[in-house]
Amino acid sequence: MSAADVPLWAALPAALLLICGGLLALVGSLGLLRLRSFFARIHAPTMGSTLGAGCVLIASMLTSTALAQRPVVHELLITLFILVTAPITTMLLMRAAILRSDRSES
Amino acid sequence: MMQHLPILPILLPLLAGALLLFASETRHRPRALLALGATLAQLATALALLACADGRIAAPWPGELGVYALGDWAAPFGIVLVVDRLAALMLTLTATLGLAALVYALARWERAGSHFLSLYQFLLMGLNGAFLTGDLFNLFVFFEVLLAASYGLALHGSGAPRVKAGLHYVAINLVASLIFLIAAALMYGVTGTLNMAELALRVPQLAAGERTLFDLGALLLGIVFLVKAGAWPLNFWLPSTYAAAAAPVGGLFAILTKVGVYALLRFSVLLQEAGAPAPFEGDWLFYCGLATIAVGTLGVLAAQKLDRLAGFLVIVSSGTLLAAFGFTGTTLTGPALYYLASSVLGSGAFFMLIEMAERNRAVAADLLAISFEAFGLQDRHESEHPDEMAGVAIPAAMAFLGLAFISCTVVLAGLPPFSGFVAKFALLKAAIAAPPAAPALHANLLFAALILSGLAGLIALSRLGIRVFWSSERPTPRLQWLEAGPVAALVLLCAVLAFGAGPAMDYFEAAARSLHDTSAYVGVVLPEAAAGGAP
Amino acid sequence: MEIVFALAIGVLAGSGIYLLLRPRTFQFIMGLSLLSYAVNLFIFGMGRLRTGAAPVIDPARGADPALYADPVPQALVLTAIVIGFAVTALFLVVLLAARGLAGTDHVDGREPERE
Amino acid sequence: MELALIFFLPFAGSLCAAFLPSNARNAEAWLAGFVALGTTLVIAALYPQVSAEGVVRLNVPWAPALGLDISLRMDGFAWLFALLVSGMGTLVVVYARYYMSPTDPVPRFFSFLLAFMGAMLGVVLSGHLIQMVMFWEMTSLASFMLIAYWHHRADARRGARMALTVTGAGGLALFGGVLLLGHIAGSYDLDAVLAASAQIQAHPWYPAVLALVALGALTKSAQFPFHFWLPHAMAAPTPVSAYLHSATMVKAGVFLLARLWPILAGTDAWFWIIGGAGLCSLVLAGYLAMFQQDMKGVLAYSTISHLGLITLLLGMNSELALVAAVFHIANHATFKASLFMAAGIVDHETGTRDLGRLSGLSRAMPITAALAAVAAAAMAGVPLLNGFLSKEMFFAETIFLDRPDWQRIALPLAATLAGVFSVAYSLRLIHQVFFGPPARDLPHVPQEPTRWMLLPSALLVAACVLVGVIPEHVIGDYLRTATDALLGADAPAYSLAVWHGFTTPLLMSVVALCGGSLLYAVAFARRRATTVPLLEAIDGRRIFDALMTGVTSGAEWAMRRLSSHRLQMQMMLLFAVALGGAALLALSGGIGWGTRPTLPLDPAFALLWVIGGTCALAVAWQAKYHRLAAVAFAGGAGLATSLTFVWLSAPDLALTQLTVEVVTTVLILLGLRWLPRRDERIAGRGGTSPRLRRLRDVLVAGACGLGIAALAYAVLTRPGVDGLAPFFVQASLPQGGGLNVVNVILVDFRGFDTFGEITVLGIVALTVFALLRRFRPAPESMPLPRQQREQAAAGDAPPSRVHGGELLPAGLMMLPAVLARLLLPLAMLVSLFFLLRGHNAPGGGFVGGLVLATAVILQYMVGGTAWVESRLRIHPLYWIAAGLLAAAVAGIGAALAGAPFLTSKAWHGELPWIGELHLSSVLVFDLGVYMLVVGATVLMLVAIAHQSLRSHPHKSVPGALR
Amino acid sequence: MNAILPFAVNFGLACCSVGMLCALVRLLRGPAAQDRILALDTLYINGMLTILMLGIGSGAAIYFDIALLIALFGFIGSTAMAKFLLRGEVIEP
Amino acid sequence: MRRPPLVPLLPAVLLAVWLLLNDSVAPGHVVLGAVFAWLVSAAVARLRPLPAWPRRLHVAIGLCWHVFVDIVRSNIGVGRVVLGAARRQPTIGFLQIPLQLRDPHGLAMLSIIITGTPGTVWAGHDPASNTLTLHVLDLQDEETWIRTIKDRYERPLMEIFE
Repeated sequence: MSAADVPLWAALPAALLLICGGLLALVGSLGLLRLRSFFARIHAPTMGSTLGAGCVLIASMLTSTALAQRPVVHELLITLFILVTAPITTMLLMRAAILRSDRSES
Repeated sequence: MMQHLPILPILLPLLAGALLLFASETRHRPRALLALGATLAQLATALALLACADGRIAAPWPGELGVYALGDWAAPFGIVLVVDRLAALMLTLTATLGLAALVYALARWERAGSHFLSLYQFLLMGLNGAFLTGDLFNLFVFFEVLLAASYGLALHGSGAPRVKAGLHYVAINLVASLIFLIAAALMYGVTGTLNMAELALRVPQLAAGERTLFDLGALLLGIVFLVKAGAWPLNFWLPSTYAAAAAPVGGLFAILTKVGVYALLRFSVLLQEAGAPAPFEGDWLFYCGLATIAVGTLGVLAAQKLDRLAGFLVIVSSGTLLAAFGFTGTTLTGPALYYLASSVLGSGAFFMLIEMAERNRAVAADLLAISFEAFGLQDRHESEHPDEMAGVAIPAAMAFLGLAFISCTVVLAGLPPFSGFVAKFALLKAAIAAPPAAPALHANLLFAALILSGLAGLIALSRLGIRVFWSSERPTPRLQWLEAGPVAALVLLCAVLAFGAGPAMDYFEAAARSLHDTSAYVGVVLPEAAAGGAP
Repeated sequence: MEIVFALAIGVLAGSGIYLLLRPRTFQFIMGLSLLSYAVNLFIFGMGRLRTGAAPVIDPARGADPALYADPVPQALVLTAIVIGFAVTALFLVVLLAARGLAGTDHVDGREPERE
Repeated sequence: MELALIFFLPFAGSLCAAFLPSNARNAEAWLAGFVALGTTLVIAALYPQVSAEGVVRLNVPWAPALGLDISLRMDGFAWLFALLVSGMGTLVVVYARYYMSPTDPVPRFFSFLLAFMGAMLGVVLSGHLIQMVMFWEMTSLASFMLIAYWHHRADARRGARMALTVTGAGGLALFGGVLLLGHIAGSYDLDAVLAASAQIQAHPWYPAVLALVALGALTKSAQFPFHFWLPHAMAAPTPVSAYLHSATMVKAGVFLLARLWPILAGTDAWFWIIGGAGLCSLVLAGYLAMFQQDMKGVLAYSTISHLGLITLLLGMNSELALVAAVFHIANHATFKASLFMAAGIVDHETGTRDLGRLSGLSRAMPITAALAAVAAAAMAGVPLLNGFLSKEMFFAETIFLDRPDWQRIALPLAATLAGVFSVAYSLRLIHQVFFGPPARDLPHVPQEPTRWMLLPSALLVAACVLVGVIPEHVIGDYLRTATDALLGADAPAYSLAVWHGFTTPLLMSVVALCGGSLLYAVAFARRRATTVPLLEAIDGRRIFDALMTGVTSGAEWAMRRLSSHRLQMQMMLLFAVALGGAALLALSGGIGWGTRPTLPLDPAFALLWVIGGTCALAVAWQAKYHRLAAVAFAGGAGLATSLTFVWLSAPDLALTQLTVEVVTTVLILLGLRWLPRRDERIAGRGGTSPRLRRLRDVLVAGACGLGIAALAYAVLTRPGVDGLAPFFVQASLPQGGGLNVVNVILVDFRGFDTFGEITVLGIVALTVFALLRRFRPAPESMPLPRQQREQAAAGDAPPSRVHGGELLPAGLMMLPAVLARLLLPLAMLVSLFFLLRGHNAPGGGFVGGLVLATAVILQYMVGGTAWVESRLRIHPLYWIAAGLLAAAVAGIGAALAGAPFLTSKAWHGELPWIGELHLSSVLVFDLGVYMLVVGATVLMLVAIAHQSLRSHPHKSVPGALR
Repeated sequence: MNAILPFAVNFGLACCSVGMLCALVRLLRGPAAQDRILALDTLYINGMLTILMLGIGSGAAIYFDIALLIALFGFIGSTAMAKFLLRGEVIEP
Repeated sequence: MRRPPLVPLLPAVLLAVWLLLNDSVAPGHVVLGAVFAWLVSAAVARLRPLPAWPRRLHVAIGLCWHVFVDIVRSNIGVGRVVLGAARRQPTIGFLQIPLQLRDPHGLAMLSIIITGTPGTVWAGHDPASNTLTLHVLDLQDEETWIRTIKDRYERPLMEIFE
């Protein structure tokens, strides 16, 4: 059982989603690299963690559902966890950045 | 119940340690009783095992060696505990020293920090496990158990010197543990087994390339054991750690270096018989032991404080054991085991003793004494009473300490009449008789090293002993029975060991014989493999 | 794969050992953690490398040893990880205590006379 | 039986004496006196038996495997010596009763005195060489304790230490010599060794044996060049000097030489070593004795000189000389002990022993004077006293020496010279103390001591006279028994007559007497000798002290080079040793790569390790100045490691590595708070030396890394070994009852490892807790971190620092707190999930426990310690204990059923509606792991977190952590 | 049966790896600590995606657990660092 | 105002999560999940002093859809900024938005939404004035942003949580 055994009805959308997800993650990371300031950079990786992850998770759901031949939806949990946890880091990081940039300015 | 005897030395301290966590730290009496009870039970178990291994009482296993398969998984798949005379001897030593140091600690040290008693029990558990196990990785685990507990105990009571020395101790041992892991993994990667008996079986069948890899593993393992055993040049941490540790801990640590020696011995014997190189092949171990003796002796001479001196004495004894085990042939094993027992008991007592003696001491007085000696100055006291002819009565506590000190000195320096002398005699006698089976040079070197280290010990101990016990400026320490008792008991044990040298030596020789009888070991641990030839 | 794996171990171990030779306690603890990564990988590698062969028995495929990676090193690594974690924590606390008592974060508990 | 009695009486007496109260002076004396007298009588009563049978023996097996036996053996020589020891002991005890001050704590004194007596008898009566060495060393120890009896005096301490060092060292040398001797002879039994004379002298080890034995004997007998300790041993109370340092202990050396004379003597080496040392001591000590100021000093040097005489006699390789030596041993003991007693009396009565201050005492204490004069005359070799007889024999032997010519001339001359010295110092001693004008300013007014104190001395003087006048009747028999015992059939004929006619020896005696008197009259009569001419510079004590200090400082110097207190050095050594050893082995054995087909390289994997490796290098580069960055890099390396585990089919490892990674990061960050700031700009003092050191470290580290990589590669490319793995895979489901083989190994096959591992975790947690209880942060990390101070100053309310009553942390931590608390139940569920299914899928107690612990820590992070603990009471210690107990109980359960510890027991059942139920002791075990991990992790992290609470005590909550 | 999914998986893996590489460069370059923390966070997210893709590629369910764990706890390291930056200590009194 | 719900929310959610985790609805798992859900709820009860009783699930579903659409849109937007960054640097900036929503859970949901949407980051919240500070990657029209936040997210959230 591997990726090659997935029926086409699932493989096709899954593949599309995977490519989308990969690209989104890549672009997000690229943004981290290319954007000029921290405040700009902090936005970019969110792409990977939201829609990018979402795409991959849906792809995963599709393939595993297809392989197990019953609905497999536990990837939802990952979505849930990502959504709940992401703001904590971002908020703290943002505050810290504001504080530190304030300090370096003053 | 009898068939579970081998697991008890591990299980008893574990249960005691865990139960102690439930008891509030303020309730000293029940905690002390629990710890004492557990340690006494360990001693009883160890003695029972000792008797079983020697065939004195009916053992729950057939034959000479006892194998206890944990989880009922036979070797090499499961972990086995193997009881032979040597293991039983080490268990007994651990329990004896453990009991003495525990009683000593109950008097005051136990209260110097948190969880002393639990950590203490865990240390005993680790020691017992390391002596019993027949599995390489399990040995690592028990090394870690005993090291982790020893970290805690070495730092017990906190304080700057303790923590500074502890930092080095922890650091070195952590790195050593990582090397241990590499070695064990390498051995597994090459032979596909972790059981020590099966290793002995498999190693001779390895192809040349694999064999070199295995030897590398063995080398790393040997280095680790040498670190634990305090061999030069890997032992710089030892004196300060031992000196800084709390007294009962230092006392118990006397057996810690012996774990390294024990493991080294166990491995080198198992592998040597199988035609494989010992962790340290050939004369390396012997010369390493000699270097350790030499450096330890220098340290003994240079030490200006009793606690450091004690540390260096431990190094000397380690070096002696290494040299003895590295000596060509097997005739020195029995005497070396006797020496091991004697030095463990003696140095254990010594650590506790010096703490009692140095209690309340003024640091300034010490410095003064050193400068007096260096510049040949006279004591102030002397000039005040030049011709005083009446003696000074020694308080009973000081008299006891002095006597105990002399006894320990006598044991550690190898002077008569206690066990140290018998041990040295036995070692030297065997060494002299060894040529031509062993190089005469080795015999001569060992001879010189033992005599000279004894002399150095005598010089240093008398110098520092005089400074500590006969300096007029020291207040007399207050002793409690709980503290004096264990020291006296250990010293007495040394005397008993000397007095009963006959039966003791018989036992040690038998232990050495069964240790070197690898095929019996393999046969008991792996009955099928041994019967069917190659595994 | 093997060469990458081996080099990875080498780089981790080399960096770790370099840090272990440094004079600051913090460097030491980082070195320790890198070296333990390396050691964990090393132990793991002793079972040889396999992809897609996690040693979780698939009842459909049966318990053919050829189908699964060697589980023993994995079990060993697990133990090693746990112990490594424990001792890292311990060392951290010891270094904190040493720092507090000795007033310096030098591994010897005192600054060298001359750097 | 009698032998055992002789042996045990003194030791038993010693033990009794030690436990008498410290003021029981009379009881002590009675006890010691009776013991000594009893021993003497027993010995005396044994004489008929000894003379009839030759040897009386008692053998008790001790350690036959080692060739050790307790063997008591009394022949004529031993009998003579034993009688000397015990008889002299009796007299000294009587003397000491009156000598010692009433305030002295005498139990110690008598106890050691008796112990010494026992040890000395042990030396004398040993029929086993090793046993003799044992007692030999015990006499050194006893002597040490007795010299230092007045340990509050520095000279006593120094003298004791010197004596112990020198004689102890000699004892060790003797030990070595005896070992060799026993090896050559094949037995340590004295008879066997004595019978192996030819073998021994022919053996290549003979020189070594001789040197070692000589070292032992010469140090003990204070012979040149080891003589210097004896004068310093005079700090001992005078009874001790009389007993140990003149009559008995110092004689042990010559006793030994005489004992081994039959097997060791007769060679050139013997002559030069023993005879040479004897001659030097004889002349040199005699010369030095003339210039001493202290009465006991004179006696000490004279003792050395006389012992030199005996040694010289023994070294002459002639049987008659041996007889003379034995004779002189006995004679010297009598007159020298008597003289010491006299010196002690003078000291006791006047308070000083200074020859310069003492004078004309014969008027106040005539009896003492008379006794001393006779004894001194015996020492000087005046006819009709015992000293004359043995000295005459000595002179005779020097003449008939069987050596080349120049030696035959030189030796008599030297002997006569020594005789001259001996007369001079004897004369000086008596004349200066007892004659001349009465001394004035003495500390006490001199008077005759009590009769009992004079008695021992008088008895000894009487012996001197009796032996001197009628030697053959008094001592002839005994002497003959003694020498027969030594020489057996070779014993020469000799006569002990007082008058032999006008012989050369007589001439020498006369010359010595006249020369000595003349020398004294010319050189000393008017002059107070304060310094020693010619030998001024040679001061044994100074040399010894310099030697000792030199040894110590030399050892210190060596230790500085051979050892290091620096951790870096030790690490370097550890790695260098490992690297060097491995390189040596690998080069000699050779390891090539193996033949196993490698996995195809996945570029993504390679990229992963580009990242991981860079992170690792970056950690090494940044850890000094940018700690936070280093932690982040380490996180990257850890992630790469976990991903590798995922990639290479080790999901359990990946899970564990990830959780551990997270917890470790938090842990290190917690610690970072207490570390000092390190600034690149101020600390960056460059220079070549640190740079070189870094380069060296880089090289070593690089080499080690490469080595490990090569090692790994060498194994990875070799085909796998069919070891334990197949069994585990096959047995996992049917016998272990789990699909996840790794977990089954962990909790079942090798559950004992896990058992130990969780114990380690628990221990570490306890240690951390214990250590942090006494934690004292560095001063500069005590105050609040800068960020918090700034924010507080800017009016920003401290976000998470609230009191328990409030529902939520205020400020900017409010929303994270809400989210984190949403996460807590989820994480708990996940942790239970991992715990429960670990047996069949990746997970297990450890991961589960860490998940829960992390979730709890997250609460602390967002809510602050005070807030969390005001509503959550975790008892991490109980969790740890319960975890350990649960694991143990899971193991013991099986043991109760008769199976070994940790045997798994499973129970399968069918429940209606719910389905199959599967319970196993393994689950209990895993639950134990789970609980312990939770407890230990939380305990460690929270204990560190609590340090902030402690450094700001006004905000603490009571009893938060237990 | 068809190669499209494996191809997509490999493509996604490559994307994620390159993304991780980008994050690494940011991690190395900084310049500020917050950049590094952000980069680490990104690294973790990309790592999680990698695992999911590996899971899809192999069809095995076990990868899910690991991804789940990263989703649940991957953020804690970065949060702790951010908290440290913000307040100077991870767990306040 | 707050009425007791028919089903305790937390245990129910936990049960659902448990079943999702195990990917099974076997009776055994349901029972076990129920037990665990109950246990865990009891264990965390003291840590969660704020009960939240969301209502009007249809509003929530609508909100979810809006959020999803916004996420996709802003992903595209940010992606363009990243890839086209060479051409035009985005105008980043802070934005103060006064809020009416006070329920912590509502705020938490809002923060999830805002963080989940690329291009916006929750930069702070002043409880006193109940003002949200928002950081926006491509800040061109402040008013539009404020309106979007308040209309699209805040109002539904208030309906759900208050």
